[in-house]
Amino acid sequence: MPRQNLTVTDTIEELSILDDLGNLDKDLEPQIADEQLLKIYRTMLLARRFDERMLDLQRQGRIGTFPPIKGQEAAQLGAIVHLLPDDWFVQAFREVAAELWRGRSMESILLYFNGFNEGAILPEGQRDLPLSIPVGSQVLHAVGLGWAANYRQKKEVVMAFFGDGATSQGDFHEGLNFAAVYQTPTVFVCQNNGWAISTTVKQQTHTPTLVQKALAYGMPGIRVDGNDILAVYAAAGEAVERARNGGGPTFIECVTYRLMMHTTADDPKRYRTDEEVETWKKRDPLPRFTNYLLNKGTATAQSLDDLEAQVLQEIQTAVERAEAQMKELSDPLAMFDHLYAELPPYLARQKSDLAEEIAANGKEVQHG
Amino acid sequence: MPRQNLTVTDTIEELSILDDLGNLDKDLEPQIADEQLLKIYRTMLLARRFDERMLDLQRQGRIGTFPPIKGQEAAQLGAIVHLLPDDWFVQAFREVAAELWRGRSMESILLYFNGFNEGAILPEGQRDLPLSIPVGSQVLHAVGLGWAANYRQKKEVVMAFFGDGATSQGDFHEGLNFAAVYQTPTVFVCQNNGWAISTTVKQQTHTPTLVQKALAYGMPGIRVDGNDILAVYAAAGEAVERARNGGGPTFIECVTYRLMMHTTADDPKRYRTDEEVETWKKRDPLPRFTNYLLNKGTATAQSLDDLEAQVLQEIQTAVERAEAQMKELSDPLAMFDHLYAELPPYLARQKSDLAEEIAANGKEVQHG
Amino acid sequence: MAKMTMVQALNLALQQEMAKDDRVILLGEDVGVDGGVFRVTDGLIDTFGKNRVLDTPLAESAIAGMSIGMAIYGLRPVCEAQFSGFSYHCFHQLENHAARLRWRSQGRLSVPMVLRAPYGGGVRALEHHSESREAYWAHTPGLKMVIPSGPRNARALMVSAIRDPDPVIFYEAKALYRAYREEVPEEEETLPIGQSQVIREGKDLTMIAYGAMIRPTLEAAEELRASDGVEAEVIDLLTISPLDDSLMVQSLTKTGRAVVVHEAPRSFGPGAEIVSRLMEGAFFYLQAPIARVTGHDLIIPYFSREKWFVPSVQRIVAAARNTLAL
Amino acid sequence: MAKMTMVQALNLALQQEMAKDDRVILLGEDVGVDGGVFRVTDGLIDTFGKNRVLDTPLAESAIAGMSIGMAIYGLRPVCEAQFSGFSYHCFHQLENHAARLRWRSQGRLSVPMVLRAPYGGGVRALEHHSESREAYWAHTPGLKMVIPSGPRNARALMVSAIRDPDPVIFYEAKALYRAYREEVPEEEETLPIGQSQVIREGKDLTMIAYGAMIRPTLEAAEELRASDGVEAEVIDLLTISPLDDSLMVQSLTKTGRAVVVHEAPRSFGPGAEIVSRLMEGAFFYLQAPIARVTGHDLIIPYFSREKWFVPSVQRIVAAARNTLAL
Ligand SMILES: Cc1ncc(C[n+]2csc(CCOP(=O)(O)OP(=O)(O)O)c2C)c(N)n1
Ligand SMILES: Cc1ncc(C[n+]2csc(CCOP(=O)(O)OP(=O)(O)O)c2C)c(N)n1
Ligand SMILES: [Mg+2]
Ligand SMILES: [Mg+2]
Repeated sequence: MPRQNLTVTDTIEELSILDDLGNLDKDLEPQIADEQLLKIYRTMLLARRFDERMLDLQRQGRIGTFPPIKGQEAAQLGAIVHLLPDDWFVQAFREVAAELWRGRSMESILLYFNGFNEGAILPEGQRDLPLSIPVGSQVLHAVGLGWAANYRQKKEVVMAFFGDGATSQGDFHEGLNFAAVYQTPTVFVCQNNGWAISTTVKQQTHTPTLVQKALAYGMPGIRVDGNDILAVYAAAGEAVERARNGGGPTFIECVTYRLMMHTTADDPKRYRTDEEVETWKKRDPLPRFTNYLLNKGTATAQSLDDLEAQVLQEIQTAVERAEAQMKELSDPLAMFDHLYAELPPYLARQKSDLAEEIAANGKEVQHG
Repeated sequence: MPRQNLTVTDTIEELSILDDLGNLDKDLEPQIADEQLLKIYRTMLLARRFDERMLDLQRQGRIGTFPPIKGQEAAQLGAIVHLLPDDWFVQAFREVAAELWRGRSMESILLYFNGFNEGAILPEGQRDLPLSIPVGSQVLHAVGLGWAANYRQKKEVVMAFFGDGATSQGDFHEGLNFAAVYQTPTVFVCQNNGWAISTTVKQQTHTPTLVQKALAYGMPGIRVDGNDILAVYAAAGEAVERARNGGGPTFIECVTYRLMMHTTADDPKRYRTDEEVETWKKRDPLPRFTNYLLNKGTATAQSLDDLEAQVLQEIQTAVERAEAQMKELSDPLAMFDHLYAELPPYLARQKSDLAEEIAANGKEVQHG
Repeated sequence: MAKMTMVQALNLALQQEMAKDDRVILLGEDVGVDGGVFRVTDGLIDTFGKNRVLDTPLAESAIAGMSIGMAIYGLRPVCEAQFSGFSYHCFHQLENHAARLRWRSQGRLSVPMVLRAPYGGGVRALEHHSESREAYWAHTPGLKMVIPSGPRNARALMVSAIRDPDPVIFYEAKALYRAYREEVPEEEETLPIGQSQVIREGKDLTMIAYGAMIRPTLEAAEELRASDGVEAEVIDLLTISPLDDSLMVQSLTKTGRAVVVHEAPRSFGPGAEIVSRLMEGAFFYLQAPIARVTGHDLIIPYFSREKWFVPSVQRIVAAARNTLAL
Repeated sequence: MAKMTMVQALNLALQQEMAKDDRVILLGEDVGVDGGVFRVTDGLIDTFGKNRVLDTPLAESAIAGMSIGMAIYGLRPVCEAQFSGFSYHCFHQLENHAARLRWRSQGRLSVPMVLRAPYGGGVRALEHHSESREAYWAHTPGLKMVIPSGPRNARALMVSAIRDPDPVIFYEAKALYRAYREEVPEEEETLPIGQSQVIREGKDLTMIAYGAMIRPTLEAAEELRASDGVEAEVIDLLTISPLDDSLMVQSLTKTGRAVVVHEAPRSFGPGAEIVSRLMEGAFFYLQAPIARVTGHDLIIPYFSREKWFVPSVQRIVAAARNTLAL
């Protein structure tokens, strides 16, 4: 003072390691065991093929609306692979790759997107939250989980995913502020895929980056090429370590792209050009990862072909299992289960009324 | 890239001109006509004395709960004086000094805080919004007003006031983001008075300043000594000019202090020390301004004494008028007016039911 | 007259009001270039430009709060919650401000805004996309709550809502968006907010419904005539709040029996208020308890089971027969 | 047994549960050092420390959303909205998540949290500080809505709410906080959530109320005995949702006449559901229309006129006589 520029103490960074031309920055290359690399690659391939298969199923009317993830696999896997079983995974609704890594079955995903509540059941004790469709709202749950982990003096980390659009929500702001105030072990992974349905990031915020929003919370932030599995891996690894060791929250902006429609109910041609999509296809994380493994000698053309065949078979089996299961899951009365720990009397009456209705009409009712 | 620090383009500043020891930075001193200086001073004095009088009235049970402003007069007046009659004033609930400048009568303020809806009536055509008690919520209205002014291609400015606590609210985030995206002519004046009831700013946010939150929106920000009328005046003047000339919104953090209780229902001794209050009393904006005027020769001890006497007389008259008015305003049926432009039939029935009830019971009803 | 879906009819209302009145501004998520996820605002950004149709950032509280500011200024914002299940994000803006400002300022200021939101089941949607919680708004003094039941009245009510001097919550039944077409006149048409309609005359039973429940209710009425010779009178509320109880009470004095139908959960739902108004207005004419045919007191299940949540023709007919002691 | 105000009784419940169970965490604005603006949490931060009692930043959605995360983890957060008029800021967190998670996860996850909020008039408060909108929560499947009517049941219900496996919205009547003292046993006491109580026996009339309306209702009952020789039975709901309709229906079969009393606006309010349940459960016993004695369908006026909004003893007595055709 009297008049001077204020300098902000926290720093925000940018990171890229394996660019879209295949150039690798050796100094920054994270050391990942071959086995782990292959496991990550396998999940990426599975997520990609499963996503493609779900689109077919949806087009054939065999499942309902769902949000494809194509193009965002690296942003999800580079981050999620750092979580331990006791860590918490808090998702938005476009994290199928991360979900598969965490062990959610393709069957349950298919059940969910074909309108069966059973599809939201998680394996007992699994520390994952189900999809959170209300944009940004899950950010706050991740903060509460992180606070609780600190309270229990557990070295557990919570990783929360959300999109670029979510950064405009009040819950995002309140969540990052609380996380910083309470120094919760929360890693905020923003998948900036360029679009919120038909809305661009430019329309979403006046700032050139999303990562700089971390400065409003006194939180470290890093912006990475989200289609570069190595960059996401490195940045998320540091953030998870920081969180696990009491260093508090980190904001990671993964710059990626949604190659497909917002959901199967959406028509991207209304709001974006094929050219834009084509340029981003060149930055597709999957071939980039493939070439890295081939150059590194971690995989061969042959081994990748075998993997492809395995993955497709797995998906086929899952689809068959899921469709068989669905036939068994028709009981409408199940909708009364688990609203409360105990069914209140008036709900019990409504349940028996519905039982009568079903008995009287069988599977057939009209809604005009 | 590959790995580098990101530098944020927008700058945030700090400003002080007339410090608490009376030192004046001549180069930065804004040129304000004596007449205007005296008008501002008069309003500051009036606001101060009126605030003190309201506290007496409240303690005597002659009005209800209200939030004293003592110590924050400069933060309000330094900013509000830049508004033209066609500009919009959007307040929180602790802006009595700004309200008096805008011409709100002390009578209406007394009516409001003694529980009469009539106290919220503004002079016809006045472009001020009534108090907004839900913290932070009014920020969004200021953005909407600003957008509308742009839409009508009017060179009108909207000034929104709120506190340090409000910066934690989702509405603050959403509001500043929208303002930046739409480049609305909105000046955001944050009165950082150190406390949100019993909560310190440190508990409110992990950042050392509030002004740096502007970086999350790509908005210029400036942090000023809020007890320095000249600094607030200079910063707000620039912001208002920027807004008026299509330069978009600005965030101003006025560092000030609430010298009294949060509201008359609050007991600050529960959460802060007398020492803290004493140190801030030394930074009281009123004597600082007084000395400035005396040194400048704009006022004399005599002229200030006269002013003091006038102001007290004005307040006395207003209190008497208000208390007389209240006796006239007893009709309970008035509560049915203005809920909708037209009274729906079922509300008309409720109104006549209440009329009967009053007829049957006179002024006396018990509530157990 | 052209035959239109409800989507087209709503689009026509918006387009004509925008052409007529430059105070009318649309804002919301994806209402511009995309034309809204259901295409209700399709093409309007091309006709009226980015300055009249705003693709906003993703924040419902800001969309509503900014609309409040616009309305105070003198504009007529028509904002959208992409689905009613996300309108709760701005509930505080509506309750704390939009509903109160006229009353608080004793008529000096007002908030003539419309909040549009698709509601209800029937389109195999994901979670949070099929709720019917109009009662939240209806219980909020200072707001008006409107739900059309078809293309023609949707168009007329939307025009009235835009012109209404007070804030209107306007729920649009997704199930009706493209369900059928109806003649909608090109020339202006409005409907008074706060008035219900008798859409089928009858002397034996009064059926009260609105929105997407009108069609199954009418079918049930036909079924009752066909199989039981019962003549049911059907009342379409159109406005949920301020609730017009005059026609329903009149009808009940004639029929002595009533069935109320809605998709919302039963407890503390709209049907409860209707039952109470009927009992207050026509108690001594009542020959049987008034039946509530509603959604269950549950979260609407994922779509594979949805048809067992939303009232069906069969559920309505069964309740009616019960009421008629048949 | 010590005589306590409701504030002290609630404080006792929190203190004892926190001592017993380290999963219980308090959070909210000014609940720590300040002890809450009504002193309900007074002294708890001194006893249990900053790690059990959190003075949070000013953000209701975060307070509720963070509580949801804590509850999922296995803690028992008791969070506060400083006034019920500001609880709408977190309405979406409660409706979208807290109310649904057990059901969505089919029992794998649950949200055992309590949201406390002072509600209602009677303390000469500023705007937004006197609302009574429990119906918003009661209409939300998956939530429980509890409102005690005195120090002793407030203490017992708070203990039950904290131990409840599901999310509970707990409204505390400001008018009762310091209105009177009552014997509250030191030893643990609970009350089942979801059960109403007959607090006065009578054969001529059934009166149903809760929260701050219990006292004027009891006074009205006394007045009716004194001046009309009428024996009124009074039922205290205690839980608004899940609503216990068994006792009220039983009572009505005996009395044939009923008056429902609440402070909330009438239309689409809690009384409407009670009327409907009574009509569904005891229609053929009804001898007169059930009367609703409520707040008007208005925003509660600034405090100088408040007494004409909130139901008075006189308003209740008048409605009762009307119902009794006296
Ligand atoms: C609170 C809320 N408002 C609106 C929607 C409708 N909606 C679903 S996804 C979406 C866009 C989300 O964009 P982003 O956060 O970038 O995530 P992405 O879809 O790109 O993965 C919108 C508007 C919603 N689900 N929740
Ligand atoms: C949404 C909301 N939550 C809580 C409150 C209760 N409350 C009134 S003022 C206040 C503190 C506000 O602090 P700040 O924004 O710094 O303004 P100040 O009181 O210091 O002027 C609180 C918590 C409220 N009015 N609105
Ligand atoms: Mg996106
Ligand atoms: Mg403050």
